[in-house]
Amino acid sequence: MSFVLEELLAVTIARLIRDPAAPPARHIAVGAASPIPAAACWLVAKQGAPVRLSLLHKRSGNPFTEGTRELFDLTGQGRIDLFFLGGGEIDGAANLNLIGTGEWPGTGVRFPGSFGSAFMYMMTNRTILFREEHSPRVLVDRVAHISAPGVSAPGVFRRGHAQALVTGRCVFRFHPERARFSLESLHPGESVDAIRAATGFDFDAADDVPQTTAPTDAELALLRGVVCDEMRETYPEFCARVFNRKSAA
Amino acid sequence: MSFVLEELLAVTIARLIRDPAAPPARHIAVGAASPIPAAACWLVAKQGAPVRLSLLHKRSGNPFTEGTRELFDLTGQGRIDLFFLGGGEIDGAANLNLIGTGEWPGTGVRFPGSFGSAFMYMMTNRTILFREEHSPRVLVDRVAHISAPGVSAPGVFRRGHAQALVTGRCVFRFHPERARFSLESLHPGESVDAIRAATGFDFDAADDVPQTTAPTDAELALLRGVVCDEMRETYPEFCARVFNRKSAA
Amino acid sequence: MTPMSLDAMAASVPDGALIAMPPDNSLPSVALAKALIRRGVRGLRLLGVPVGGFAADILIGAGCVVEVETSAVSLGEAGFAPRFSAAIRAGSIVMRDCTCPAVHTMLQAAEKGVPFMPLRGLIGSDILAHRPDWKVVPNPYGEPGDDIVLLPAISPDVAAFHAVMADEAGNVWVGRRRECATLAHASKRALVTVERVVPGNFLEDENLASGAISATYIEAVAIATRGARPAALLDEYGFDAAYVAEYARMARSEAGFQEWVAREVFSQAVAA
Amino acid sequence: MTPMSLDAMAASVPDGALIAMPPDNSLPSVALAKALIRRGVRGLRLLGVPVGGFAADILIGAGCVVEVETSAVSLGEAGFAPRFSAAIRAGSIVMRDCTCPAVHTMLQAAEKGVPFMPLRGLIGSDILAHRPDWKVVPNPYGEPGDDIVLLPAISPDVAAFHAVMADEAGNVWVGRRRECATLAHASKRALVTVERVVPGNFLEDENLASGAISATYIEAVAIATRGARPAALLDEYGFDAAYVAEYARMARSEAGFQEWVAREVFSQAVAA
Repeated sequence: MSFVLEELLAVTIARLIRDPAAPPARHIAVGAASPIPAAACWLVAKQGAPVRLSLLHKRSGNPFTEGTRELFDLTGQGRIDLFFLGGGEIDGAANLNLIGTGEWPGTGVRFPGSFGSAFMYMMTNRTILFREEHSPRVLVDRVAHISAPGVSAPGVFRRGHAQALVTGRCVFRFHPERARFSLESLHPGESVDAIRAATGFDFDAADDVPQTTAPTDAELALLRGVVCDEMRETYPEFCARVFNRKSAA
Repeated sequence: MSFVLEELLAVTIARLIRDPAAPPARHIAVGAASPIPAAACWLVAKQGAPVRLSLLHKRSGNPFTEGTRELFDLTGQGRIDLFFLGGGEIDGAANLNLIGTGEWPGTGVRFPGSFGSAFMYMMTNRTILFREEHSPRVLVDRVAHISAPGVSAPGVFRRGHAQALVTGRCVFRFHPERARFSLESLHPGESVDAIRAATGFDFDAADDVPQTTAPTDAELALLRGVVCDEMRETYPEFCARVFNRKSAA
Repeated sequence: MTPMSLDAMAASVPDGALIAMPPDNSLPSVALAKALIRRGVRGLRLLGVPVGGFAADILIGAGCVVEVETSAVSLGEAGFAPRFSAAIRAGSIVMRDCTCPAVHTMLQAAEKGVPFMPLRGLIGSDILAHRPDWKVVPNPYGEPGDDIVLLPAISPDVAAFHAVMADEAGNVWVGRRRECATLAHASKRALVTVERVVPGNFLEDENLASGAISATYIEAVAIATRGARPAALLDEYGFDAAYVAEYARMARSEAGFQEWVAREVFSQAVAA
Repeated sequence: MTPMSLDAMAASVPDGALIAMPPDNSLPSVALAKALIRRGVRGLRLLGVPVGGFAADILIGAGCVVEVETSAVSLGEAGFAPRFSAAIRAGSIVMRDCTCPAVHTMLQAAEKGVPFMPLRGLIGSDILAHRPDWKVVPNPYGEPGDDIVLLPAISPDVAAFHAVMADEAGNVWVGRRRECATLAHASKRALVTVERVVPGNFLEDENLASGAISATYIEAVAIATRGARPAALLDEYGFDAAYVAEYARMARSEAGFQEWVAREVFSQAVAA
């Protein structure tokens, strides 16, 4: 069955979530404006994994009864196993910049701000980095400002790190022990050389980097069916565009 | 009009609450098992003072929506102007013992415990001490254990102190600058000598200590009427005994 | 969400657990306390949130408890807690005196995932002097001489309380008794008895959501009708003063307490 | 409780106040923000709880703000906040970058009446490096090398948000949006716009009490129908994405913003 990039990305993220080598993802929180990670989480749930999803910006049935503080308290307690982060800039040591470029506080391009990243990145058991744009502008050698650090000094309390960075062109695996990415798989039509040219940071690559596994028919059926059903209230435009399902409202 | 001791005590406490020399009592909290202080507060309110009463153990219409923590948070914010405390032992420096006698933690007589006193006594703008029993057993030279200190060392953050100690036999005023009580007034039938004999701590007394002012007819009418109406849900036995008003329930 | 039986819930509490419970004005699960006595649990460390009431006294009287951390144990209008007082006198329990806001603060620290939180007051109290785990430090935002107390986070092994109801998703509803929410957040396991299980999901209802505790914190729910008795349950039922007064009278002696326990905890009619 | 007019409420906010507001998903009073622009308030220091949204951007655009402390300013799906971005580029506001849980923590410290609270994370972030008021200390309960960040209490001069309703006693109801409660507790003055005033007292109703904020924290209430618009209000009304998208488009330029303000803030028809 043919598929669009968003479907490939959702399926790829879902496989990372289920990665048996990673710590279990019993409770996943998904932030605002993250339809592809949300689709990946719903896919995992609809595939039968015993996962609790807390969708932060769900208006009806919002998971939190203590206000916006509760996500951070939950994470402080160690109850959030997986979170998603992106960045205006991401560098080769998995540092994130959500502040801006130029002098502090972003006199070049100012990004909206760091939200909870300086806390969540360190206190969540693992993080999947997701940024669809794969360009030297976003994937830089060294971020202008570190909103949230990719690794921490010995002794600093930290529960987890980036597991992987998923872009519109490839998947990088992160290795916190050496603070470097390695190229895990290439999306259709990509090559290692093309990725090197589009990436501002150095990374490791095996001689033979596999293709990112395509979605199966079963995965696509779930995405376009029950996953889309769950997502339409929160992401009506995404569902209309990607799954061709117009909102009834 | 004739009156009972409880009515005298309630009226006396009400006058201390309204004392124009004391910091204003805009918000008063009243703990469990305190019907006489509660009556005093309701009397002040029914006399028209703009006071907010938070009755901690009121079951219907409990003032707190954040659980039992809220009283202490309110007090931490400096929003509680007046609180009431008692003590298994109270000494001449206004130290309170709600722990017990004998070795720690009260191997002689063990009192129930200190509740929030170690915090409330220091963080409330003022405290009225109330203990109906006036005996050398309760009013001691030096408490066996300090649950909450009467005064604090310079530099220690403290908002207020005891304003007065009201017993079944007299009213003492507290002077935090010298950490001593002075005898303010004698209830009917009492003398300075009798008070000295019944009090384990030394205190100051003028040559001519006045009588505690008797309740006026207007005060008694309020107490027996609208004040009793407000108190019957929380203190049915007290209202039946003191005001001779049986509960309808 | 499938409720478990009250006895299975009691069986899931291991000997030696640090168990936290609210007092009589704040949704205690007296039903679970009685079930724990029937199960014969031993070595409990009991945390009063922030004080202990009827349930604490019967657990102490039944020999289930080796240590109590609390700001008080009291039967309220019925007076001193008789088995607690007797245990202190006998030296048969370790007592860690606390102050109410300190209990809340230590639980809030665990709720927030920080190792400590500061609290004002306390300086000059012998309670502080007997708590080597509480530290006095200079306030880093204050003037010289402005010391402040730091309290360590406390994360109970088990939180036990009685909610009005649970829903199909396993959320429980405690209304304005939000100390139960903080307790559930701070604890490793929350065991909740309820009056009833209702259809639907409290989190989908704006009126009920703010009084709910999310199922993410709740390990298990058991139905125990009138499970807070003799304590009151919000607007569901009132305080049974006569029951507590009779207990207070009988439990003055060990023999009287044993007679009370045999009748009120172990007799089949009551246990059912 | 007698509501005041929206304009009188805006007039009560002094120039230079530290004003705290929630973002678009959390009951902002856009009505009060517009009234503040009409009043011509100047020199506001704005605290986003924990981020800023539409209301923050229009106040910045209208020149009411000299300083912003927040974890982000964003229009959500409609993209970057255009007047915030322009002000940062122009250097016309002081920006104090924060992180969401730090805002909550600083308000919780004020709520609790302590001078600071610790927070995990943050170490290694340049946000911390630019906050001289945040202190890194050794965790007194930790191993050597385990540093932790202390954050000072923050007590806004004014808390401003939009509740669903107020009652006769002056309590307001925000449902599960408890960050508004923490904000009210922490602030010197809470100014609340509401859709409506209803009879009775929320604290007397077990179902409503847990979503209420007690009148003891609320200085004034003003009725502002649809006062959160274009933000959503719980289950009362949804997010007006088209309104925000049009704003985002017009406010890309200063001239476009001025045109938008003239039409949407100053025109009598809208202000009424």
